[in-house]
Amino acid sequence: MRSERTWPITVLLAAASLPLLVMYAYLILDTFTDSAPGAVFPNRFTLEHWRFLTERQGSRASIWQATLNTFIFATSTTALVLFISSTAGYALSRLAMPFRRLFLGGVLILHAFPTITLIIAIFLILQMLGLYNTLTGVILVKASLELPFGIWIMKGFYDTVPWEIEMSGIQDGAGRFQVWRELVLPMVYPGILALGIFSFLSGWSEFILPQVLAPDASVQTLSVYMASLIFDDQNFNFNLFKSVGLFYMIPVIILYLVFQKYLMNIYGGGTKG
Amino acid sequence: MDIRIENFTKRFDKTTVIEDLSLTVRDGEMMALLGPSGCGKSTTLFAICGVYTFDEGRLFFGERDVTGLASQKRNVGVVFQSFALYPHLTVAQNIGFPLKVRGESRAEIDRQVRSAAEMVRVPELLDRRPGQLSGGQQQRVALARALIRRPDVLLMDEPLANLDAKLRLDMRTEIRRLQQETGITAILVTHDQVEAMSMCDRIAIMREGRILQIAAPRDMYDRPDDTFVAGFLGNPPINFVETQVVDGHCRTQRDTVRVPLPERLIGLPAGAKLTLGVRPEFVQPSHHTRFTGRITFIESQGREDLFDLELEDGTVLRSIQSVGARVGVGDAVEWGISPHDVLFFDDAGQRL
Amino acid sequence: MIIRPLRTALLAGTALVMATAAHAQDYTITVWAGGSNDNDIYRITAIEMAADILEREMEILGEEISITVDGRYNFASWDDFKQSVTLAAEAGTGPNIVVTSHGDIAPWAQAGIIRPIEDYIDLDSWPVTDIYPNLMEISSFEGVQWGLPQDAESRPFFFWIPHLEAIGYTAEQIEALPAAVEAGEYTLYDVLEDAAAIQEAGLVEPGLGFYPRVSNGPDYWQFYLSFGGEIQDPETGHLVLDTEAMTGFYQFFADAVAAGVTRQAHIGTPWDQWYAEVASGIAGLWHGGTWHYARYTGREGLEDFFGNVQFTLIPAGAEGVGRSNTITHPLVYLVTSTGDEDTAFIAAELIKIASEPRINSLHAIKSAHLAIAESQSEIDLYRGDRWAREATERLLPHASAMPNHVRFGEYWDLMWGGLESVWSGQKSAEEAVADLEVAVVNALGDDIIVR
Amino acid sequence: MTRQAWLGFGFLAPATLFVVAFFLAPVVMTGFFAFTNMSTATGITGGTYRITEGVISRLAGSEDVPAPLIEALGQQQSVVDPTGLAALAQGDFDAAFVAELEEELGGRTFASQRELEGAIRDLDNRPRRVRDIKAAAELFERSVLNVDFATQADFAEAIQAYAGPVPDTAMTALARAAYTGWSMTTDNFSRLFNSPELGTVAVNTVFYIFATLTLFNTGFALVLAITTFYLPSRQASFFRTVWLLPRISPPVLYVLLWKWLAWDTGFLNAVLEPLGVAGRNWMFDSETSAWTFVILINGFVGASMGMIILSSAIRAIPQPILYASAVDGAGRLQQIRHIILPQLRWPLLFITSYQTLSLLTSFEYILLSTDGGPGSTTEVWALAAYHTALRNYAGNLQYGYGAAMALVLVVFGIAMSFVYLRLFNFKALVGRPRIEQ
Repeated sequence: MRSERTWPITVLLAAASLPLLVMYAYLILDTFTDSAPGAVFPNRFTLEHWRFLTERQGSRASIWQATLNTFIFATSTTALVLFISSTAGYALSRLAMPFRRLFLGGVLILHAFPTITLIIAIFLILQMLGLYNTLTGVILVKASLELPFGIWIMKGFYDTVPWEIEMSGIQDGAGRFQVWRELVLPMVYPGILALGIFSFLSGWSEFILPQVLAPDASVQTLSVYMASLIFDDQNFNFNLFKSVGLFYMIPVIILYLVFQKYLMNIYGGGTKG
Repeated sequence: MDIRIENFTKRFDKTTVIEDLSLTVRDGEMMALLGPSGCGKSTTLFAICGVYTFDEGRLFFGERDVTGLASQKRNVGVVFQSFALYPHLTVAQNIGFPLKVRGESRAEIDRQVRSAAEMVRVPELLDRRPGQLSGGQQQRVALARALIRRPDVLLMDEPLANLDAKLRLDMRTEIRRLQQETGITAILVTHDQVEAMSMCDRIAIMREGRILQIAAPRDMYDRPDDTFVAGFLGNPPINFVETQVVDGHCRTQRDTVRVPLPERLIGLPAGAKLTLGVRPEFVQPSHHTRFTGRITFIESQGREDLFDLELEDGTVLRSIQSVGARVGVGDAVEWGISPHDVLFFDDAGQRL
Repeated sequence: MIIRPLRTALLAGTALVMATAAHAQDYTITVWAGGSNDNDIYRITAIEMAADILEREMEILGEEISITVDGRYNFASWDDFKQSVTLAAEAGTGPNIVVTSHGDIAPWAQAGIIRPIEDYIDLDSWPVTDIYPNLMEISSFEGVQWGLPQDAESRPFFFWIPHLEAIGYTAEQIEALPAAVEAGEYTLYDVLEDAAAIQEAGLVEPGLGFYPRVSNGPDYWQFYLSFGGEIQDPETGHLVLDTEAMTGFYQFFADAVAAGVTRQAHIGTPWDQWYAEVASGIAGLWHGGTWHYARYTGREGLEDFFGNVQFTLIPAGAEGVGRSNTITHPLVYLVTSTGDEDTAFIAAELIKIASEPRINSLHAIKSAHLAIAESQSEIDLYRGDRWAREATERLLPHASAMPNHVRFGEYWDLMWGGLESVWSGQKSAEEAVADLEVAVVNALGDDIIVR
Repeated sequence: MTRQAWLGFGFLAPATLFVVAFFLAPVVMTGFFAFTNMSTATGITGGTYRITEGVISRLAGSEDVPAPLIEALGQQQSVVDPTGLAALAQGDFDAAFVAELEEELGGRTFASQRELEGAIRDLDNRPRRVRDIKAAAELFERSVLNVDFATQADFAEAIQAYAGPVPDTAMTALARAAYTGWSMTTDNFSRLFNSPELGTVAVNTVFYIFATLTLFNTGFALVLAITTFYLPSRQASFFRTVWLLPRISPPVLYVLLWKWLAWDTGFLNAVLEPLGVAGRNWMFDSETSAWTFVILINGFVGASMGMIILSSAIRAIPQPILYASAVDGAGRLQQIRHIILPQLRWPLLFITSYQTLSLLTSFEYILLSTDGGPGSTTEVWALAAYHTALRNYAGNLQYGYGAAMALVLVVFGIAMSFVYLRLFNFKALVGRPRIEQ
């Protein structure tokens, strides 16, 4: 069946993928060369587009401040999502309790909710809590909006753990908490890893929330930093944008190369664990 | 320690799966809960170990009422069908887990794990992980883990179902050996009558949430209470022949088989319907009560041959005989039944 | 004069400051400037300079204060800037001083986001007394002086001289163009004609003959004025929709697209592309702002501006219709409600000092904006700049401003939406105005008069 | 309640807290805001009571408030009266100044505070700092024009103190006119349904979702899944990897790359110009080209999810079935038509409903690329709500009206979610927990 010739398919797919290949290839090329935007062939090697690493752009914070902010944002969000989803997911998957159906239905509905439309109200809540324009505030919001998805995914992973493992743990004298902590949790590590990578990437890329809820230079994330650079019509320089962009994407590329398998799983919508 | 279940009833939502079940397992006895899938045997086991709660009824371990007691406090060892070994722990950690939970010292855990491993004969596997073990080895580890904290009761849920045939034989004896060595009261849940008969002191046979009969294996085989029990036990299965009482005999409609009624049944009115149960080993060429038929099928089982014999009216009788009969498919034969060994069941399937 | 709700608290506060006057006081004044790029750095630097002066003045008075100015510009767009300021002000974490459009005064005053500057400075002192009265008027609302103008500008019409010459204009005609426009002799429909001629002559690509601003802006109200429109009723202060003028205005852009001199998808063209094109003769006629001069002659490298570009008022709509005009859209310095009274007094004082002619001229010349005060024309830096001089003379006397009205922004958005729908060909001018009428009445109710 | 129920509630507590605070509360508040006229001008947190020139002009001709009262309220007045002088003496002012002020200005009335300040400045012993002059002058302010009052009671009290007794109806009318905050209204919805622009936006939204969904999220995803299935595994994984790139790239960067491709000085022009195609900015050139790019940008991201789900669905088809069909002589196309496609019905349905919702509510990519332009040709509903409520050129953020637009999406989202519950087979998901104690 697979022995038929496949080159027409390869050609077809390569043609369809061409825009992507070109865009990402030149993303890397243009940061080290001085070619004008759109030049097909790069001219000379240069590192001048990387000067943003040491020079501040206008009144913006330094790139390192933005990088640190983004890192704090992404890791804190991930930590919160992982911690909360791994307990809540377990409760929904395994624990007999009143209103379980209600909770589960709620998670499912929120899972597919138009979150970004709530941003006005979210702003007001942050303001009441005094968390507007702080990283803490936008971390809490991002984590909360990711939670239904996270809980849903974790529930899926818990569902695949055999009941007998838990029954066995109980017969061995362990309490439910201990069973969860020592027996079940280790069995869903792949899920935690996948969700963790997903949350990290999602936090790392997030644009609108920090843009609206934490626009100040001192708390700016890389996405906001980069957007303000791009939209500044006085300094239109694709090579600079791409260099910042490539810098911004380094962690993404690393995670992507290392954890491709897990990503495929979770970007499929995580319908199953 | 004996186990006593009194009037146990279990419902899931509105479906009653176990109704008013009572059972006593004697101290040191190994009891089989035998029945087809869905009969409630596993539910009963889970209720005994505390995974399920009792909707009604009580459960005693010895004199102690454990009905409302949490699983963790019941001191029960359970071996699951899938063995339920913890995949991320080593064999030693698996076996030692119950002790670790109890907070025993590391040295003590070590010592006991070693001796338990020796008891189940896997001392060389302690550093492996479950994924690296064969089915039989996993089974042994699961047993060691169940037994290490010296439970009052050992429960086994289809422990052999996941093993291949050869291992199953080995483990049968192994489990029985361990049970007898430790003298622990044990319950074995199985759907396999051979396991139940070969391993257990007594069998409780279940169907649709009720216990039909409790008896020692031999008694149950020889004197099943009804057609279901008779049919469930024995391989090849028992032959059932529909008959009617006609002057001291019971016979099939076209009189292809005619068996004299034993004395205790002489009083039955003519025309009463009886089902005869004849085990294949009691259908032999030499037996007295003769009938004729044609061989339709022969299956050689090595030491024995299995024959299907079709009578004129289409009734098929199965016979198992030592190798040696010189007949072939299509041959007409006249064989016999041993009338003393025939079981009589009434209309409702109860043995008379 | 708006007084804080708790007068006594204010008094107590004053007393407290007096009692502790001997100690050094530290103030951090945050300044956010909207619509500002590196050219506009003096919007912030002026405050820094003022801080230096104020510190010295206070020292002489025997009070030691230290002021740190924390400036922020480089907002991605006006949209982003206003979002940030509004939300930050609601949260009480906004800047102390904002540099923004005067149009924001009305809604922000109602919302309590800003403090009236008249509560914090003496309006009867120099340099406030020296500022053009009309600019002072523009930075007030409902009789209250809310802020001080930061700069002035105006939005002229531009012509690429070589193209005009190529289609037969003589040097004299080009020289006389500003007067012809002012007198209403050269109209917007002449613009279309010349743009078409330039295209036909192959001087510019189709669609680049008339090359308007690429995004929403006050500029577009000029065309409404060109057709005789009025934005606010001087009597009642209500907004005004003059359907006839609005139709003329919409129809003009529809005609421009129909004539092929303006692209149907023009709106949204990136600014950097637009600047490069108009500053190099790739486009024919266009309109922009006085401050564009800095960009054309700076980044875009247009060396001989006056030899290549003629500028005029925005022409009248058509022969006998409307009037030539230009809109000035000054930015203003405003003190926000963020921070305590002390800080507000410092912030207001800084704004006042930054408005002094010398300091303001730095911004005016560096960014090609116009002066806010009469006396600036006597400062060498300003007087020596040909652009500032000519633009001031030719444009400012005819400049009007958009109204300060709480709901003007909503009207503006709807007007813009209507223009976009005509421009992109979704509606005819009449349909769009009819829809606009429904929409403004729907949204603004009694606040707008439809004529 | 059982111990495990307690454990369950404990385990759900953090999630519940977060979701309620930052998710459910915003939903409820959005619903509420939709019925207010909240905007930049009214502020979010509520307003104050203040008589201004604008209020006076709006009240003109009012039936409830008598004309003389309106006129009186419109006056500003500073009176150097004993009360003020007493307050001045109490304050931390120089005694000579206080004495001089009383002597020179005592009993005089000024038409504005500014005039009084001017008069004070002429005194010999006046304070040196502007701020202190203002503090002194303020003590004599006697009118209510432009004064802020935090509550209606304070407002009423001050009015009565200034203008004498005022009837209740007049006071109510005054308070309503003077209030600077927001109020409840259903106008947003009548505006919403009567707005011609939103009609266009709704059509845009439907077109955008339909086109992206059919062309990429399902259509091209299907092509990718099927073609990679037939490719040798190394090639297949290469293409899958490439197509996952758009999804994991930060949107800001990803859209930048498209801009680079489409810009007037971009790659596309560099390639096409030698072929005689006139250069242009492809992202803004025409309605068609703008839509093309909006759909491409979103579609390239969206295709990966479908690709992954459909690929695994195809791999789940038992090999023997495929072998059998090959033995039966089915060509690839027949195999796809008769064996693969029927198996993909449910995954396709899932992708369609899931992506409909995410396309409906996410606007990040459009915001970053065309921002709804050129003109408003690519403006979709969620983006319009964002523009209305939070981001527009004139800076008049209409929170109330924007919330009403958002509410439409929220309602639609909830309705769609119920469709999910069916698709996901909700009952199967809430399987009974098997440990009862």
